Amino acid sequence: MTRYGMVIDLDRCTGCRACMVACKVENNTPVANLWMYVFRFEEGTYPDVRVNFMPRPCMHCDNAPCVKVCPVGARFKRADGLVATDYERCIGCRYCEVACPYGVNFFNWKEPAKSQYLDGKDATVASVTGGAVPPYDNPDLDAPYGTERRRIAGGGQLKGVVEKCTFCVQRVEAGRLPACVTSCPVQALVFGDLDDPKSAASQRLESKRSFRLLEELGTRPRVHYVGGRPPTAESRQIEAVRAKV
Amino acid sequence: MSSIRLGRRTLLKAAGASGGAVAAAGLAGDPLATLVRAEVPAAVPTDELVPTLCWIGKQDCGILARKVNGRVVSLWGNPAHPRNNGTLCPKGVGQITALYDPHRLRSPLVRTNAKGVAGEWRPAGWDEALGMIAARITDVRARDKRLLIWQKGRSKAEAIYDTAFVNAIGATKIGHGAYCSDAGYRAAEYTLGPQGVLHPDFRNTRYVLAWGWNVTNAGGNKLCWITWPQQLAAARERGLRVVAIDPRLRGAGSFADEWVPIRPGTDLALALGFSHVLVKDGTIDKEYLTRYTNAPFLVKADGTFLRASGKEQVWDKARGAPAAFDAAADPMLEGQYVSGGEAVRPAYQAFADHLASYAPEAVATITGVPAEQIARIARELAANAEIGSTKLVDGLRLPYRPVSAMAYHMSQQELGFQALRAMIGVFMLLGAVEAVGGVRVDATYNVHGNFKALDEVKIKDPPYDPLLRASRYFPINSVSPSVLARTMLDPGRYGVDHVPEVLILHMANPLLAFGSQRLMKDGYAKFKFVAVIDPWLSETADLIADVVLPAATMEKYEGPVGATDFYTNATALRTPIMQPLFGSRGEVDIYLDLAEKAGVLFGAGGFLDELNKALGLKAPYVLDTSARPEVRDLFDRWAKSQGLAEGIAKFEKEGVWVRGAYPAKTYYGYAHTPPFDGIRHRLYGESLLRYQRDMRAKGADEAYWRDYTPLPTWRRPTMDGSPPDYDLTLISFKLIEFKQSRTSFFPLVGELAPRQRLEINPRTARAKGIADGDDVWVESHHALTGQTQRVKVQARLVEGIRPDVVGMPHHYGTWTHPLAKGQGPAAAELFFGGEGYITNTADQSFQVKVRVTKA
Amino acid sequence: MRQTVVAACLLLGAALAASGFTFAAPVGAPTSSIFSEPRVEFAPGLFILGVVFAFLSAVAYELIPDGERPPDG
Amino acid sequence: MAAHRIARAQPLPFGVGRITPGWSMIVAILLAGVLVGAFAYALQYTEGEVVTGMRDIGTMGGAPWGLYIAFVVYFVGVSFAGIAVAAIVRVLDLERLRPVARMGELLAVISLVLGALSILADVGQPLRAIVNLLRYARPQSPFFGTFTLVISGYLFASLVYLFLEGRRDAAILARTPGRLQWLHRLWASGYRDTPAERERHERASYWLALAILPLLVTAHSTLGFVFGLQAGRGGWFSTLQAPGFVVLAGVSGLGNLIVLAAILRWALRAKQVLDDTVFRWLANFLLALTIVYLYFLLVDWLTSTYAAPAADARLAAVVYTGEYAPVFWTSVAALVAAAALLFGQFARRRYSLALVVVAAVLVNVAAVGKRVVLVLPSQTHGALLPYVPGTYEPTLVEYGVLLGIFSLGALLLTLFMKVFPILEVGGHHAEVGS
Repeated sequence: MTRYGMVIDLDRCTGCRACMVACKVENNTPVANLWMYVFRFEEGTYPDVRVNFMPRPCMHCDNAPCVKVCPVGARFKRADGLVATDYERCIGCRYCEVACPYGVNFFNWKEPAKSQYLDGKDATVASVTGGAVPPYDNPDLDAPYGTERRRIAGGGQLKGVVEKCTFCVQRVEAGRLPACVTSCPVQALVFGDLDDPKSAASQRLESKRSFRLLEELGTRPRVHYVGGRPPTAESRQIEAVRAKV
Repeated sequence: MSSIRLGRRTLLKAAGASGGAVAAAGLAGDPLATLVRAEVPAAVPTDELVPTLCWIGKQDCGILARKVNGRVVSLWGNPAHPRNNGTLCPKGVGQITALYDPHRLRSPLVRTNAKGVAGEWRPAGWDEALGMIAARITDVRARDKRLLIWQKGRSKAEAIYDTAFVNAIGATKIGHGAYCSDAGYRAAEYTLGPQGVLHPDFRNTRYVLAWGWNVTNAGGNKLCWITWPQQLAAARERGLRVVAIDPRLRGAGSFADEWVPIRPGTDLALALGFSHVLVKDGTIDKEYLTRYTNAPFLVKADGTFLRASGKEQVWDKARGAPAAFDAAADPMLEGQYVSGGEAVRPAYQAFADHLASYAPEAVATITGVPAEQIARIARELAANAEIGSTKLVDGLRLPYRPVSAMAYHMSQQELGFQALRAMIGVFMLLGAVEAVGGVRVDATYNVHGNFKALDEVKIKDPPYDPLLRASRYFPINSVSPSVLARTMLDPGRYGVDHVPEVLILHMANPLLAFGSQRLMKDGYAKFKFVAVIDPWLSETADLIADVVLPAATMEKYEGPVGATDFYTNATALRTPIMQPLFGSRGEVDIYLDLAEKAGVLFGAGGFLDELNKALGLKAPYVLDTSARPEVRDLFDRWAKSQGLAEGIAKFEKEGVWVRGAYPAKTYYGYAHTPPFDGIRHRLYGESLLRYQRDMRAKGADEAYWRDYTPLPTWRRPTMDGSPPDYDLTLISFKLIEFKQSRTSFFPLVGELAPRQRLEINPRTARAKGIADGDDVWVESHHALTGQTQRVKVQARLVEGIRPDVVGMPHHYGTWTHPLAKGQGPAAAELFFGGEGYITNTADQSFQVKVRVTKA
Repeated sequence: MRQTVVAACLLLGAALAASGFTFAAPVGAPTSSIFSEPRVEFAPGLFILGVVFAFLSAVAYELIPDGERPPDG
Repeated sequence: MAAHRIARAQPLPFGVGRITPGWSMIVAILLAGVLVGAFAYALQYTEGEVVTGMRDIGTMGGAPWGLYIAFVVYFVGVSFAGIAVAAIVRVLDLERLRPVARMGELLAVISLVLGALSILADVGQPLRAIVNLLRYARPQSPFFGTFTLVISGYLFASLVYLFLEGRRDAAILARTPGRLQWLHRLWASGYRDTPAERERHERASYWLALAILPLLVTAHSTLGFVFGLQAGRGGWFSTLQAPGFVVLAGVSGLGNLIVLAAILRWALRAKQVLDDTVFRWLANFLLALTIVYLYFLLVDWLTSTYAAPAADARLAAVVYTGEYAPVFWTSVAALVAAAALLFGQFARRRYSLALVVVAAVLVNVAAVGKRVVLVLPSQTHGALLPYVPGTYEPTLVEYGVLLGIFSLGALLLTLFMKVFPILEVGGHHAEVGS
């Protein structure tokens, strides 16, 4: 059976954050909602300093705290490994957000249409886009997906609900790779069926020593890291993005 | 990708189905009409990928725009494009917000207030605006063509703009290069022949000096960003070792195996320190030096070569006497000889003698790099170079020297030209120039005309042109806008006899790019008429433009541009993803308009005639010089002249034309016949000494001639003369999120790096009572004039920077775009242009002494 | 009569609560979407109804007059 | 019919049915508070919770749970006292505390309503929340306990309790004609105080109390589990969370009850009913719980500082010496001061009403402070990945909504007092007659 997962090669990641932007354009997430985030951090003191980068998508845990705590089953685990959010069921209690140790959940603090990067309703923009919000609005995001046929794709769908990385379910179900993976200039992100030993993801995973983030919490993430090194308590984030709604 | 139909066939089909009239109109009239959303019947939803090119950076990555019912919804990398292989950097993806930015210019603008202050504008029609510019062009052309300057930002269609248009109107062309890395270009052209700076043969190298290489943020030699990191990542998986030589670690990121935090402006000394060790250890490639460089040329006591009947002489060991370099059987590299009663020594010996004062211990005090580290890295270079080894490539046995450097922006310092010469020298000693795995300069080995030209500069007496070319000030001249600004302010001082009057500014924003905004503003304000072509109202336009023309971004035909990843031979062309938005026009259209209105479109020497030459159009595709072509047709003719039977359709369908891998035979200079096309690389720059003598003879100050030395010679940079309370050296750097001043207001990338900052080591910050996030004053000091400039900026504490260095990214300080409000000042406000802060080749330095105090 | 109603109320409450709980999403490690879906929609409502009924039994116990007495006695 | 008579009969006890200018003024003030809350909430509802100080954890550097959740915990805690006192009175047959039983029940009902409102104020989709909880609520979620047991079961049980306990007084009041007679008749629902009825009531409330006590522990524990089961946030994952919630709930509930009883004793001049014994009992009870809670704090402090994992140690530093230290140490100081005050009185066997009330107020300050310190730091500083620490600054909207919720609670209490005696009217063995 297909069980999707992502392998992130920290030896390749240049910390460019293209994945973050690709995610936003594909999924139309509102301002400040960074489903994909790339940590840049340093350790040590001058001159013995190391700089490292670490992309952080949703871990799509097999033992996901967010799924466990969701009071209404809006957050659920799919058989193919994806952890999805039914934005039509979410009540916006943000329990998933406080339960998740990875900080991958984002609440729509205001009307998403009012917190997009460009206002499609602006007369100038509307004259060339027909008033789509955002002007690059992706039409694939409104369809139901999965065997459950629930609405789980994309961001900026509704005010007052929580959304997060979907592994680009709308692309994956169409046989394509998640936007971040496609865009990554150095192929640091590999996506695929981790149950299939021949998949690119499995092969990359086999190629090097690997770790998962906060594995000690028992969340069993489906995102594996190879190469590089995990952040430690000494890691200081540099160039942190602190986006404002 | 597979599920989406590639190309515009679908769309054309849909348009065809919508009615023959529309299709016919499309064929007969504006070819872009077929791309308009309105032509697509609403009932037929289309979902297609339309190829184009990124227009932000210099490498013009291939893009496939996903269009749904005519609306572009996302931009993806074009997998067929060798430079980005289906990927994009954050700017590339995020520019979709630039495409639809409502703050783009929406019509030509005409200034209604005085220049020098924020512009007030009235919208004008294209006809009127073009007419105003054309009238000015016509006017100055009639009086003196030298009064017309055309300045560009990036090369996007050199044949069309830089060559054909500039030739047709007779303008003087200046670029941004003197601000970027032209000093490095000049050093490579002069020393090795090809045009470019230094980069590794990544597929084969094992040891790289990432010398000031901001690998995770700024690309490298000739390419913008994606290609080099891709090649680096792959090379590291093969075991490549990276030594990052940079005051700031962040640029190399996690790719640095070793960090050498060097004192800014001292790279020249470090390179000579490496050379010292190589020479002392004798780990040099004698064969390369002897056969392919001027190292065996005999240098007389006065520093010039010993010549006989016009030919440089070498010491022939067999004969024990001088012989012409091309006649000697066994030229010596070392030794002191006497010829005709005159002491002579081979240039190599002169270099070795010169290096005596650059022992690692001495270099350590200059550079702040420990002596043992200098010696160790030099020896690692030597060990990895495997001097004498060869490798079979494409059936050719070529020298194998897998040590290299990426040194693109290294030249942005006062000693830039000579620092690059010194660095090239290290790899010349190792024989790694153009060897397999060694350092390279261009995609393929081609000796640029400057190899000869820069060796034969004739320094004139005044009057000089405003750029001071062939002058006693900057005989090797990179055409610097900040020099132009200075001569415009004070032409008499430089013996300049004419001050340009009309400036056409093409996608450039010199007020933000060059050192000292004040100097640039004051100098450029002397232009009597300035026309700006830009998608946005640039800061330069805001202050000094008279007329602004809105340019399209990705919605235009433009090119052709190179698409090589330095291993593949490929060409690309920007094709429009839709009609130009918001009333803008593609630049090719604009120049056709301008040329027509200025009366230089038709006939011999006209724009069309020049286009025929510049684009290499061949019969039957040569343009009729009496009829204005459509832009698409122009490129169709070019493509067909290039031998592409399908013409422009190839690019409209695939975006790029990949011709295949470069064979080793054209790729490596060594593999050429004769090797290096028969030239000898210049370890010893004899002509530099000649220029020095001429400059002195013509009364130039020492400041101008002192760096014209045949061998790179260290001196303390001018900035070191600032008082000791200016205790820190400011450097600027680039961020991956932005490209120069033109992207910080793209909402999607602006969010990632929303404001200017000063990076400072915590140790330094603590001593000054500065905490992370504090506002600080950064005040720079001009060591010669005592002038100071200061800005307020937020401090960011990072361990990965030398404690005596502070850094600021180079992208902020724009003010005309609402989204740039509050981002903070431009780093350029702190640097200085002009003497003391530019190289001997008139290239800008981005280093200055500053003091930092808590605000 | 009263005892019957009270017992019925209690039993109904307990049954509703138990079935409501059972018909809610299955308890277990959330490895697939079934652990996030109630087996029967509004099962949680049923559970609450059960709790309400259980406590209502106390009201019934006190309010319903004793069978042997006449209602108005 | 009695209801038709112009009521000029004897006044109802404890000011029921009597509208005084003072009361009206209080109601007006409270109504104003409710209106402020309604306005603030309307703003939040239309604009979204961007008007609050809450933001996402991690890159946004905020806390997605703020004052609303802190007060959900606080309100549910307060409800503890009422039902606990009432149940304990019943189960242990503590006659001395009978006078505050109804007060406690009412407090329970009202604070549970306020707790539910705080949850609704917090969630992004309040209307959907009501429906979806009934439709999809999952037993695995610790919120299941909060939403079902606490807000429904517990609230309903308290209502049943209040209703049954009040029938006797209702029957007494129902004899007096007036505008409220219908209500009292309805409430009395045929109660005639026959020995059989009394006996039946005694039995019913005994079993009800027995059923409620475990429910009480369960309910407060599940609220503790909301936090205590989360390993992914530094500082929350702890076995002590559930018992800590139960005890602190008792502390704050009793504190509230004491304050309320003191106010009523003064306002209703009910010195006889609410005699010193009542306060002595409540004070001793409060003292015991406060000491237990202080012990928990000590254990917690030791656990989080002695050899804690890095993330927990960092968090502990933020709470004990960092930016949350003022709130934390104020809370601790208040608890210690309250315990000292209460212990002093206990030791000397002399009780001052004023001092007991001061202690009661202090523990409530501590309860609010401790909830804030529980909910917030783990969000702003509890990240296990190298996120930059966050901040949370409540906005006027949040204060406004909470003001509205508090005002509503006080208003309900004030209104209740005018339709039904908040203190028991007939002594336990008084004759109701007919």
